[in-house]
Amino acid sequence: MSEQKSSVLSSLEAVKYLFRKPKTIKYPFELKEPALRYRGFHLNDWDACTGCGNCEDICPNDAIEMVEVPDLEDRPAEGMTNRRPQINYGRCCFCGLCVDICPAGSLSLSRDYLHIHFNTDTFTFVPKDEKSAENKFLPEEEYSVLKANLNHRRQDYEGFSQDLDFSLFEPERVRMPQVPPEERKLSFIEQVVGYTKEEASREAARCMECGLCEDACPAGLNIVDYVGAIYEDDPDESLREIFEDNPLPAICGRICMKHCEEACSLGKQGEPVAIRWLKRWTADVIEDYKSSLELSPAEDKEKRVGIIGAGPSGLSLAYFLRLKGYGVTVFDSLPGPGGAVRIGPPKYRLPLEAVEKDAGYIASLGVKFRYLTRVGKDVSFTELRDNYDAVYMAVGNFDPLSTGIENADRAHLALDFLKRNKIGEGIDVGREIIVIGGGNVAMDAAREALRLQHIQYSDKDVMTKTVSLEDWDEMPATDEEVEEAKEEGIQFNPAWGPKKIELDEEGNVRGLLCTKVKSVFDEDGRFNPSFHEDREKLLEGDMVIEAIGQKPDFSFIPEETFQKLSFTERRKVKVDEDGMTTLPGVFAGGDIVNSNLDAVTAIADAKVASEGIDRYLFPSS
Amino acid sequence: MEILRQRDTGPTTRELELYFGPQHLGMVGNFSITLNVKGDRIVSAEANPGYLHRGFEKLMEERNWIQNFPLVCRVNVIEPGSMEMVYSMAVEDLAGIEVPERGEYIRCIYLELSRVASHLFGLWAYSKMLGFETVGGWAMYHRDLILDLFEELTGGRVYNIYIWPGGVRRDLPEGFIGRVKRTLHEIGGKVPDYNKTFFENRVFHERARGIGVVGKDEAKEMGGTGQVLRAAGQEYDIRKVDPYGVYDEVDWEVHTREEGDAYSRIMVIRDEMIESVHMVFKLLKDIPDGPAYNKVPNPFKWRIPEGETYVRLESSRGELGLYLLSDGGQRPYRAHFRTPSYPHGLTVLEKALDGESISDTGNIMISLYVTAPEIDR
Amino acid sequence: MDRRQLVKWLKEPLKMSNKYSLHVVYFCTGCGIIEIPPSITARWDAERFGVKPVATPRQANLFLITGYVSLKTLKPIIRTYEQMPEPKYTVALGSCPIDGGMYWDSYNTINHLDKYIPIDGYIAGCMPRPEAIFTGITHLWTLIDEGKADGYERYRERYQEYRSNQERLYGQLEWPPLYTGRDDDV
Amino acid sequence: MSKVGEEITAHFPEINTHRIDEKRVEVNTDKGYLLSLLNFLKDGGYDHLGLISCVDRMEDGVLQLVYVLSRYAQDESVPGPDPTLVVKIPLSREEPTIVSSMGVFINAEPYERELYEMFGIDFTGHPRLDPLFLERDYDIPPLRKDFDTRRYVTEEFETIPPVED
Repeated sequence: MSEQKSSVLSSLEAVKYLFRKPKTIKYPFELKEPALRYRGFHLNDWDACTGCGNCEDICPNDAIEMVEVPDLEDRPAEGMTNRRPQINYGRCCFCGLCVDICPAGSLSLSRDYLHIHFNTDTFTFVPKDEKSAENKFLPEEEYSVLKANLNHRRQDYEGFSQDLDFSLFEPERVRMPQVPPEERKLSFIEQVVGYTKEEASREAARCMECGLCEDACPAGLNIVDYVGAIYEDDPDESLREIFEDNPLPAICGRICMKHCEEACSLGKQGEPVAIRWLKRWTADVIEDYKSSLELSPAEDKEKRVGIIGAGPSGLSLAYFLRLKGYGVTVFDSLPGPGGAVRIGPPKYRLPLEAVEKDAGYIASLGVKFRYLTRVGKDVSFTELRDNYDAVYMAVGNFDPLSTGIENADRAHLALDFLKRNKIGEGIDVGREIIVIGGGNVAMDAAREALRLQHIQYSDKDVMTKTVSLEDWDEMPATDEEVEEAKEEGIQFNPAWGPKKIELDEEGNVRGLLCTKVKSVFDEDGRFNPSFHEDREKLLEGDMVIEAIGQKPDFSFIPEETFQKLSFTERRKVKVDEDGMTTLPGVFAGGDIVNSNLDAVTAIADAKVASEGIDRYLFPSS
Repeated sequence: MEILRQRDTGPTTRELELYFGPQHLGMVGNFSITLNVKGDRIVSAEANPGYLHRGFEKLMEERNWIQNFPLVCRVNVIEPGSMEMVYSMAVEDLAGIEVPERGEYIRCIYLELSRVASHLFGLWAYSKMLGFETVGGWAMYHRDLILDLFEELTGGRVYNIYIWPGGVRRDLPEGFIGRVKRTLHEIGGKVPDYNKTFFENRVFHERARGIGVVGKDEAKEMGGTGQVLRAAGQEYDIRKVDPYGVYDEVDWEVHTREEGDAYSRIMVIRDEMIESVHMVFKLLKDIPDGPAYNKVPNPFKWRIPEGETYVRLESSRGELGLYLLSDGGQRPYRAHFRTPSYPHGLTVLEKALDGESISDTGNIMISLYVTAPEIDR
Repeated sequence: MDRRQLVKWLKEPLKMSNKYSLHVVYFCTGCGIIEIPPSITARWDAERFGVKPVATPRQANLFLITGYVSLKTLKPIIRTYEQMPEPKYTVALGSCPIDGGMYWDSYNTINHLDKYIPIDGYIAGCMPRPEAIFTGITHLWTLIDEGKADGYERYRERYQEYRSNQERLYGQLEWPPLYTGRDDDV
Repeated sequence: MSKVGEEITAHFPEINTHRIDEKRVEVNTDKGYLLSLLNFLKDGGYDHLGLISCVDRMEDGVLQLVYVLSRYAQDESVPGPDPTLVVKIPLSREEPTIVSSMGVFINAEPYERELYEMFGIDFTGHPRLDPLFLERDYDIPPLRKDFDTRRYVTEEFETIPPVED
């Protein structure tokens, strides 16, 4: 070992270094570039940043504060707020947890690290991306290290940034088990199987609790709380949270338009939390709402409210008002509850049992239902206004529109088709069906027709086609619906406009003549289709279903009363902030009021109206 | 030197209390010692820590499992890697998280590199204390080269925040293995110069031999670990005694000396550094492909089942342990670090200073590798 | 050295001497000290900037507060600062002296160092790299040139407030006030 | 059951031990047995006191002392790494006193001093139970669960006025 020989002279070995080039870095004349992953000051892409505030929550040092930027637009439906993180470099420890947790991937760290100042206030800073702050992020030639500070930084100098494989969130959702297309198209079996308890808990665990979804939800459900309760394995608590704002979890858990998932911050880079399926899990796993919720109506207020329409809006209003202690009676022309959701969504998407489950609970609170009672025929509207302290109109859009093309009378209307099939006497379908329309109702009609074809012609070749004015990217139906319809083998003919239903010699339908669409909307963005008149094609088929939209039917209102009812420019019933129409004591909600035309907005309308009716009938309290 | 050491200070000299540190040139780190001296001879010494007490264990109870990561590495600024590792090991043990094979390899490579960096820092402090500015400069330069590697790997020079439960925070960058090898070759190529200039230098021998002797039994009695124990002839290294990571998959040996003085402690450090460099080469050769990280649960919802654990590893200064307790919540219920400098700086140091000369105080303290922040926490 | 520098030397020899011979107190107050050894050794070489650690505060005119300040450390910091001869400058490294940094909620570290002693400059980072420390030094030069590095004067002027803040932490301090407030002191 | 656990139960029938996992054995006892147990373990090869810690179990009104012991030399009669012993002793939260174990392990000294300071535990027979780390006096020892560090900072430090604006 070396320690045996020791000498004072051996250290002279070091003398040779006198003649070598020094290793000193001549800073600031010679700069050493920080590593590519260097964790310096923050960068934030304002266009991508949602303002979800996860960075604020994860910061161990309380260094991040979300501040409102007035210049930015608050767009809750897209999950974008106008809040942006402000960093206090008197707290920041440059750990980068905020970068790893950022679901939008907007936050990153740059390789800049120089800020020296005698004023501590200058250490608080709202990071902004170099793209939009040119005076702050300078090109190489204008940058000087001696002037460097938070507002004098280098362009394109990104350091530590996110890597999805190493991020602190899970971008992929738990797969929802579904019946495969080949199997499901043969019957009306429910397509979505539903999560198991373990899957639901795993999916709920992905939620980052930022609450963007709650801002986006028209009904403002406490999504963070009910998803959190599922994670905590407490479905009862979850159901209680849902029932605060939404008494139809089994329905909404299946057919909600899930505005929340559009806004979910996890959806920016990955897949949003499956909020709708989680709600469905809660609704399905609890056999009896009543024992879990333990709700009962408040003391009787001795006021009675009549509701026209037992659809989502009417049912919800009945629930909200009944809990407040009102006597509620719901009138509907159908034989059971649900209105549009009773006849609209096919059974493979929304089984009737789910509708009955939600409505049954509401009925159990003491709400009276009068089915098969058409207002305007079995009972008059004026009578209703006289007998009840307030009236709520939630009649929905039930008057189907027709294309009005030649031989249009030979076509079936989608609503009638769906209704006859779901709650009526049934219908015989053709072997080659053409559905006109590109919306969700068209998809429902087409997919339902396909199932009927498979049932009625089990061993023969069948075909269902859709024709829509809109091209793929403009189609109003949700991507999910279109995708599933494609999987099941439905043929699409986008950007073709129907011109004429062709008949054969015997007067039977033999096809649909179509013209190629040039554009659907005019320059002002209004619906005004134009066609290539010279490009035509004949789609062969022996049955045509029209699914191009519906409008409301107000024939139940007497003429002189109807005159007093005001409408908006978009032909919607005009209501004030309490949900009241221009007729005193008459409130309205649902599809006749809002333009979202979906269940959750109808529930939101009902919530507004329930407060409004309360204020109308008891102005003092 | 010997004459000086044995000089009798005579019966007339009074006993004085002398405050040594925290602001003192002979003191490395924010630490102080109260010396009772008679002449220049230390009669008794009393360590006075706490200048860096930040209350880590309380702060950890206030932060959730992932938020504690940036915190724990700051317990010891000289070698943050082992702190990250011990916390990760404890959390993995409590939460039952598996680490992929590649993750374990990267961890060990990183830990061995930080051991070298830490030893080089110690060598700087020690050689500077003995007046070898040149060697100190080399050591600091070579440590900086390793910090460059860390910066490339983790994004931070000193506080790397790299080892996470479930693996490591990022995979190796492109071409990193080659650069590690190049840097280690550069440092390794200087070992003969280090030997000639410092380790074989008679001045070093004169100044370090017989100073601050801590015998084997004495060291064990006082809870000594690491170099303190190995320099006294006890082969005790957690990497062998209670293997973690992939230390049981590579071939390496524990280095010991017999004398237990400052000289042998520094020589053990030197041997370990060389061993670590060799180990990194072996690990780099065997590193498997595959994932380096198993995702931890969502930090906002992550609860660890009720339980407790005590994990330990060999940091560059000795046995580093962590007693971690979870009550099933989102935060640790209690965390207590068993840091190697704690017994070394508070018990062994006081004993080792007895009867030594004032001028050797810094010498003994650094040779015991006392690091103030990890005592105070 | 360019000609302007020469003129400056002739005009303001005192300022120039202060700024180019910053002697640092050797006191490792916090974890920022880990970047001081690289800075003062061969690779970065602080002596190119005239910066050099010295043994006692009596020889020093620059005090680097290297990171978090615990209660037990603040006392020697105040002692050390008061022992330094004027003109003296303080530069604080890292987040912690600004607003508490990592240890913002610790019962044993203080959050705002400027409540207890005056600070002439803060360097962002955790920890600041050697480059940042050097840039901090060059900024300090500018401040000295402009006469803005006047922390020690502020300390003298507002000593009563500083002292009362210090005593709110520690109770009665063991040492007498540095400035008694009599005219000949100020 | 581990070998060392069996030995303890054989010697002290009142003490129960159980194996947490292959690396750890838990020993539950009360303060009367401390010195005899530590002496017994030290003689039996568990000669390395790694740590003395304390857990404040406020709901139970208990301060739980934790002694972590391991071996310097491998026990050749048992294959594999030796388990670490975690000895737990409950103390009353109101009047926590226990005898100092410095007589058995010299390095218990700073640990006990720290626990005295951080939890307010009185170790009888300890020669210098004076503050180790802290500068200020805290009404509640800071590591006890009822000490709220965030409130303390807000009340004590944040109220100090800034000197300059």
